[in-house]
Amino acid sequence: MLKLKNVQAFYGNIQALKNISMDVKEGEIITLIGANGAGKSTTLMTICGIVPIRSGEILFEGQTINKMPPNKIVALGINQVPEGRHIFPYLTVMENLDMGTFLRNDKDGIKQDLDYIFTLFPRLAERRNQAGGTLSGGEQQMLAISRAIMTRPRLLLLDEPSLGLAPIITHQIFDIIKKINKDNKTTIFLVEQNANLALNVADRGYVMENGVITMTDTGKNLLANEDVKKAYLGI
Amino acid sequence: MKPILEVKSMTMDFGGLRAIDSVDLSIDKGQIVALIGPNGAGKTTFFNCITGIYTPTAGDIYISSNGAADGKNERINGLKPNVVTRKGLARTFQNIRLFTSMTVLENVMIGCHAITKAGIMGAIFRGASTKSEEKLIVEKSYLILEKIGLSKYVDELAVNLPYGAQRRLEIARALATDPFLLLLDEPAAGMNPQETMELDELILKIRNSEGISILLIEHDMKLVMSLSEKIYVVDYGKKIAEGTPEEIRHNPVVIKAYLGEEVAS
Amino acid sequence: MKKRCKWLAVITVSLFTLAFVGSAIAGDTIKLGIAGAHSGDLASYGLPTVNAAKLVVKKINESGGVLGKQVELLIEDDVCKPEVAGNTATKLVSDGVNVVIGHICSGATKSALGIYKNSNIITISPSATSPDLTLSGEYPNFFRTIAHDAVQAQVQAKYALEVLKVKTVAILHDKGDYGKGQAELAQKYFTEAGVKVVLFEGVTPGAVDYSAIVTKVKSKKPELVIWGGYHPEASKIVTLMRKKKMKTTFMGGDGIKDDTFIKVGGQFTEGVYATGPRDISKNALAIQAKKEHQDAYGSDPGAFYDNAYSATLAILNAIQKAGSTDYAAVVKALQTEDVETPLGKIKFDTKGDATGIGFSVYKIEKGAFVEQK
Amino acid sequence: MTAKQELKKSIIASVWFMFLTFPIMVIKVNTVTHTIDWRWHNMALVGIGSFFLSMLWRYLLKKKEEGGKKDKKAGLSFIQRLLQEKQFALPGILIITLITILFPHIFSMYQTNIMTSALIFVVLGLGLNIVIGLAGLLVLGYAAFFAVGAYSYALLNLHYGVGFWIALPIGGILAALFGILLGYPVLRLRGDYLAIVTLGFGEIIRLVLENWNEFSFGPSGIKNIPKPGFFGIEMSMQTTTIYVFYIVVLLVVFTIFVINRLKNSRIGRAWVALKDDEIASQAMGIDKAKTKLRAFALGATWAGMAGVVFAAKTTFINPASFTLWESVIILCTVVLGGMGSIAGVIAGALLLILLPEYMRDFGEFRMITFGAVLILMMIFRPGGMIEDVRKTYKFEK
Amino acid sequence: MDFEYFTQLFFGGLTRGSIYALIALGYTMVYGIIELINFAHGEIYMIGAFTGLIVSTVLTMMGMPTLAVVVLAGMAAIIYSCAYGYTMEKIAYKPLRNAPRLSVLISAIGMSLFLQNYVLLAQTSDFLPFPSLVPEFEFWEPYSHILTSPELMILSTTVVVMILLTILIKFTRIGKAMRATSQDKMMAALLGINVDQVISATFVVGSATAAIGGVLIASHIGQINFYMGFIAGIKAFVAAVLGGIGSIPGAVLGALVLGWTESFFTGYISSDYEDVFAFIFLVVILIFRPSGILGRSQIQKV
Repeated sequence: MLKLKNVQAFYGNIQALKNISMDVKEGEIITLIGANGAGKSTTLMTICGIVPIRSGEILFEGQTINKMPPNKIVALGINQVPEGRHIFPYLTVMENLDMGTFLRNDKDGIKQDLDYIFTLFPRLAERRNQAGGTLSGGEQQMLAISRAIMTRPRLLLLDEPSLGLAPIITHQIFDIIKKINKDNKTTIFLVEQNANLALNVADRGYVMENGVITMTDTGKNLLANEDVKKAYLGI
Repeated sequence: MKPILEVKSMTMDFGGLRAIDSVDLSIDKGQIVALIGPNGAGKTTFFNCITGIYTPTAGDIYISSNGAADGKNERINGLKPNVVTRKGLARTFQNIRLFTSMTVLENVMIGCHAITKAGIMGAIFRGASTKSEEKLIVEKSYLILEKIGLSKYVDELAVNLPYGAQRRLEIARALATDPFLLLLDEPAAGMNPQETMELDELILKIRNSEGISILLIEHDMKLVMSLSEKIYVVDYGKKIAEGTPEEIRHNPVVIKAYLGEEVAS
Repeated sequence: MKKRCKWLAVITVSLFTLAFVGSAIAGDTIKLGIAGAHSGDLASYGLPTVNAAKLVVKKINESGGVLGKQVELLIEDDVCKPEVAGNTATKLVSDGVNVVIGHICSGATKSALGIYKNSNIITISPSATSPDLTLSGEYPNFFRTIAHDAVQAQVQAKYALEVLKVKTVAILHDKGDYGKGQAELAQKYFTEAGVKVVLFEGVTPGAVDYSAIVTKVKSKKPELVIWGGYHPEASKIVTLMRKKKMKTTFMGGDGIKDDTFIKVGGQFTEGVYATGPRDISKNALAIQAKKEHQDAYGSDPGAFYDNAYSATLAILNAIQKAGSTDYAAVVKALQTEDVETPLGKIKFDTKGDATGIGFSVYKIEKGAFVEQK
Repeated sequence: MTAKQELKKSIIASVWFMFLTFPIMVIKVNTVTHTIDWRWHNMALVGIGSFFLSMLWRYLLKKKEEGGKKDKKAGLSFIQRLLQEKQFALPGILIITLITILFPHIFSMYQTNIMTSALIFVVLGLGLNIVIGLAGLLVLGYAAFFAVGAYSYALLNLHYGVGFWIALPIGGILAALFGILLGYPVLRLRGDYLAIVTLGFGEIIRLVLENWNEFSFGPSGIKNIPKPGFFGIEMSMQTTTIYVFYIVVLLVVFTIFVINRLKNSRIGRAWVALKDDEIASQAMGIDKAKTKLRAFALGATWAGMAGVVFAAKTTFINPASFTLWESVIILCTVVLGGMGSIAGVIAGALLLILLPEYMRDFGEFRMITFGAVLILMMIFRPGGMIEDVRKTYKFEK
Repeated sequence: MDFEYFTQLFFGGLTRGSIYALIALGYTMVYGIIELINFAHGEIYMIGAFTGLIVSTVLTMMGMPTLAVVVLAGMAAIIYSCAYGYTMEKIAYKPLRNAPRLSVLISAIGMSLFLQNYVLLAQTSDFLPFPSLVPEFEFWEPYSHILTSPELMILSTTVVVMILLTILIKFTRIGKAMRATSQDKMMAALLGINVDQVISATFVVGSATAAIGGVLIASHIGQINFYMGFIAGIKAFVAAVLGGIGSIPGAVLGALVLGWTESFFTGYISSDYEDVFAFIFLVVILIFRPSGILGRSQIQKV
């Protein structure tokens, strides 16, 4: 579904991605783990066209997307929940969700998705008229994911959904991620600091170090891998 | 012995919203205390009240810098942040707040601001006392960096440091103010297990070698459980539990509100 | 890196070259400096003088110049700012001007005059009307082809009292050097004459509209409004007054005695009084000067055009009569030799004010200034 | 991109600009003769001009983008390196000293005069640099402090016969007081709100000077302000000009000395820290109010002294010299030169004041060029001409 | 003083405030979206007025009926102002998207100077008479001593513009995109919004309101010159800050408050210190409400 071929990207003067090649298949959950600053977020930003690609190629369903502006990429069905959630602070929950439908016209579909979201996160339904900025961290994360669902993505990129969340909320969020994957056949690309959790839900995983992919395998195998255990699982 | 920090029924309102609801807390000299709770429970607000960024709506905050039984209690509600720092409370921030246009060394040198005093005239004429003070600042900052293990980055711009190192630099900077109590706001956030382990050691080292007490907010339960001697749990601005790590781990209220079954088990 | 170095070098070199270009041109010419606001918000008062000087000099040069020499113009902008005027003056002095036409604004003139005085350079302003430029006697090198404000204020007061027979007056000004000075003098003469000044206020030039001050004037019910300042604000105020159905008489100084005022204000300016130099529209030279401007620039001349035209004629005539550009000789010639100008036959008194520039009161009738006897 | 695409883009730009400038460049209505002057040649000029300029524009932008790839260290300009190399310091200072001493003797009085003006703006720029470049407080009414200095000298001299040398420190101190007066209420404001309040403050000062005749003589200003004396010796115009030039040079040297010292001191570091992050600075024990007020006061002091010198140099002042425009120009010198950088601000002030002067030969085109230069400089060198390089502290065991 | 006097000052201030509001809207919209004090915005207003004058004169000379002239000249002014606003953003601001804020500010100052002198050179430094495009309405006759027909026109146009703008922002697709972009540019892009287009659109809309203001005020006071945008621009900016920059209702409220302040101060005290008072008022408001009257208080997350 998504293919990265020898992608290189720079953040200012620093090379953030060095010859990255990845492969995401339809319907799976894959995860990218690695230390802070390894280039995980940059990978997502490069896919979405926010960080320009210097060389290499990104293909989505066979189509080259690396020269496209972000809005065109979104229109193809790729959506990202960025790190830090980026809720519109002065818009209400409903308005935030509404922003997710920017590129959509199907009224019925939107209604249907909205209902789906409110069954997933009843908390959001309760707070539908509250400004986004006043939600708690966990609620904001729910809202960010919901907003992304409203774009009806076929590929959903999630950047550090557990960051700064209480353990109990983190578990809830990960359950939901699995559910979204199952319910809608949404392909999920998960970038996570908490390698343990991520590898547990993921079909496959990539390990990244200093802008280079150092390892790739199924989630289970990576969990069992000695190097991964030492470096990322803290065992 | 007196507690070095004693918070008595502190309350903080924002408009109609009660962020902290009559919370008590106390820290003894040399103790490592953790403050945990779900997001939005009011933990950072609690820090902000203590360090003077907000003035609590009600309640009292007392400090007693040496912790001796006959030591003087000082009320610090409503003091400006810089004054609080001068009294010996230093902090780090949840979302790293380093001085981005400065080098690592300079960042720590700013930490020395509170303990030096050269003024405008001193700066212009640069007399003997100013000169020696400057020399002292550089030296002290360097030594702190060495201790924290950042001496190889001295001349780097702070923003160019790896993430974990930036977190440690914040601690180094806070240490430069000569605190007796260090408040750490999610020091392990964004760190990988390796870095977290090193942090664990660092915090213990600071406490053991300097006798600096530590109050920390953290989500990483492993770190919290291994480090702290006492844990406070807050939810919706209220204190819901207090006790040793063992007590907290098995407290049903805490499990329901915060930890979840998995972690507790 | 090398490129940057080169780039800097290019800038430096070109700066210095530019600096010397000006002074490099020398020759046996009579150098006439033209200084005034040629850019910025007051450019419309300075540029007509440049046009006037260009036209006069072109004509004179074509007919053989002065004392057999060609006249050369050195045109310098002072933006009507005192500190820039100082630099402008030094620049002109450095470039070796013989005489200067300018400056346009009184403030700028004050700061430049000291420099000219030190270098014995005669300065004729077509428009600086601050009384003490001549009356104080501090600047023997200063002359002007415009009457100073005190003369106007007296004429205004006299006319208002004797012809219009008003008993109450409101005085407005634009807070500027010229306008406020005029207004203060008017206040002085009107009060002396026993007319009640019911309002004395400044308005902000360039403001979006003036309805508040017009309302205020209306509430004070004066019989006459005296305006100290230039025509743009005056036409805004008078337009608003008429639109608000106020019929109060409006009178201004030479700052509004400008055809642009009528052009801009249109029908609303009917019946407005303005003091200004004696009517010269039938003066052959004035007609000719206006035609020259229309031919050369395709538009009507702007503010102080005739004064500048006359100043240029007067100074060139004085140099011709004096037989040299010697300071004392030219001063003497200015004070003794009559010269025909668009303003009429003029010469200068010992203080530097032009004699023969009579002042009249005009009324706008059918879109033209008509002199009132 | 292919040449064909480039061509197409340029043609589009050309057509667009012909359309854009059509009413203003081509049509000129004459309301006197009721005729319309159709200046079609202008349209042709715009068309051809924008065709080529758009090519150049895209080329330069592309180059700028590629330039960003280069390593930062190599990005240090020639001048920056020169300033850092110790062995160039002495000969450099000698050469500059020699040039300054000889300057008024080599060049004409006019050159000396405008150089004096430019140097006054150097002092102003350096003063504002404390406030903006070091402390990060965006002040848009700096000319007000300049006015305070100028009027203190003019009025003190007029009423009490106070001489230049006594007025110089007084002007500085009064301006500093005004700095604190302004600084106190606006401590809480930041960024653009601060900018607009200081803009308002600048306008208030100017308007008061304009309207309060009894105090400041209103718009007609104060004339015959004495030039600086030299032990009561009468001097010719020429000598005074040179004398004033040297005074300003000394003031500049003094300013550089002080600011350099301040920049690398405890206070200077506190300013930079405050600029980077106010909350973290306070957590480090920096007194926000006191530190900001110091920046305001010190910045204003230099404007005040520059004002005194300015009054003495022009001998005539009125409120027209202290408008928003002056504040903007001073701000431009700081940003164009390079915020925080002393050498940059000097270069910026010299360029901005001298360029329009030397561009007098371009006559009416100079202001439009000036505007264009500002835009181009910011696009192609946004950090200013000479970017600031902070001192690196070394620890010696 | 009597009630009629008060009413007149009230409406005078309201008219003046409406003009400020039309210009302030552009300031505040641009600021809201890219946090730039667009110093050249006043020049857009000036260019709108100039285009209106040129087009209306040409059309009148061609013998068009008055109504057609008014409509066409107004349209031309709006179209050209928008085109200038659009081009200005592309040249002077877009290449500086990631530059320090001050650099962009200086670029804006340069743009302002450039446009002023461009009109000065291409047209004239003189004041030009501007025809009264608004006729004296018969029906309004009994009240016209309090509020003249052109003033009435200004007020009603402003109201209409406000309503249209509110609809645009609240209910249209582009308005939705503007709201998103102003709060979080990156997130907006991630939701499929073309941020560059939205910024351009903001400049265009802001320019259109400025052009409407320019033509209205020019036909009201009857004259224009190349420098007219400067003071109006500064005042409108003050109004925008007063109301809370970035907030659209704030800009309108700030403009009206500023208009009234000036009007009443002139009416009851003195116009000598009119601007002094206006600025002091601004300072006082900002001291007590550091983000302006309707501004969002920027609570910094610690």
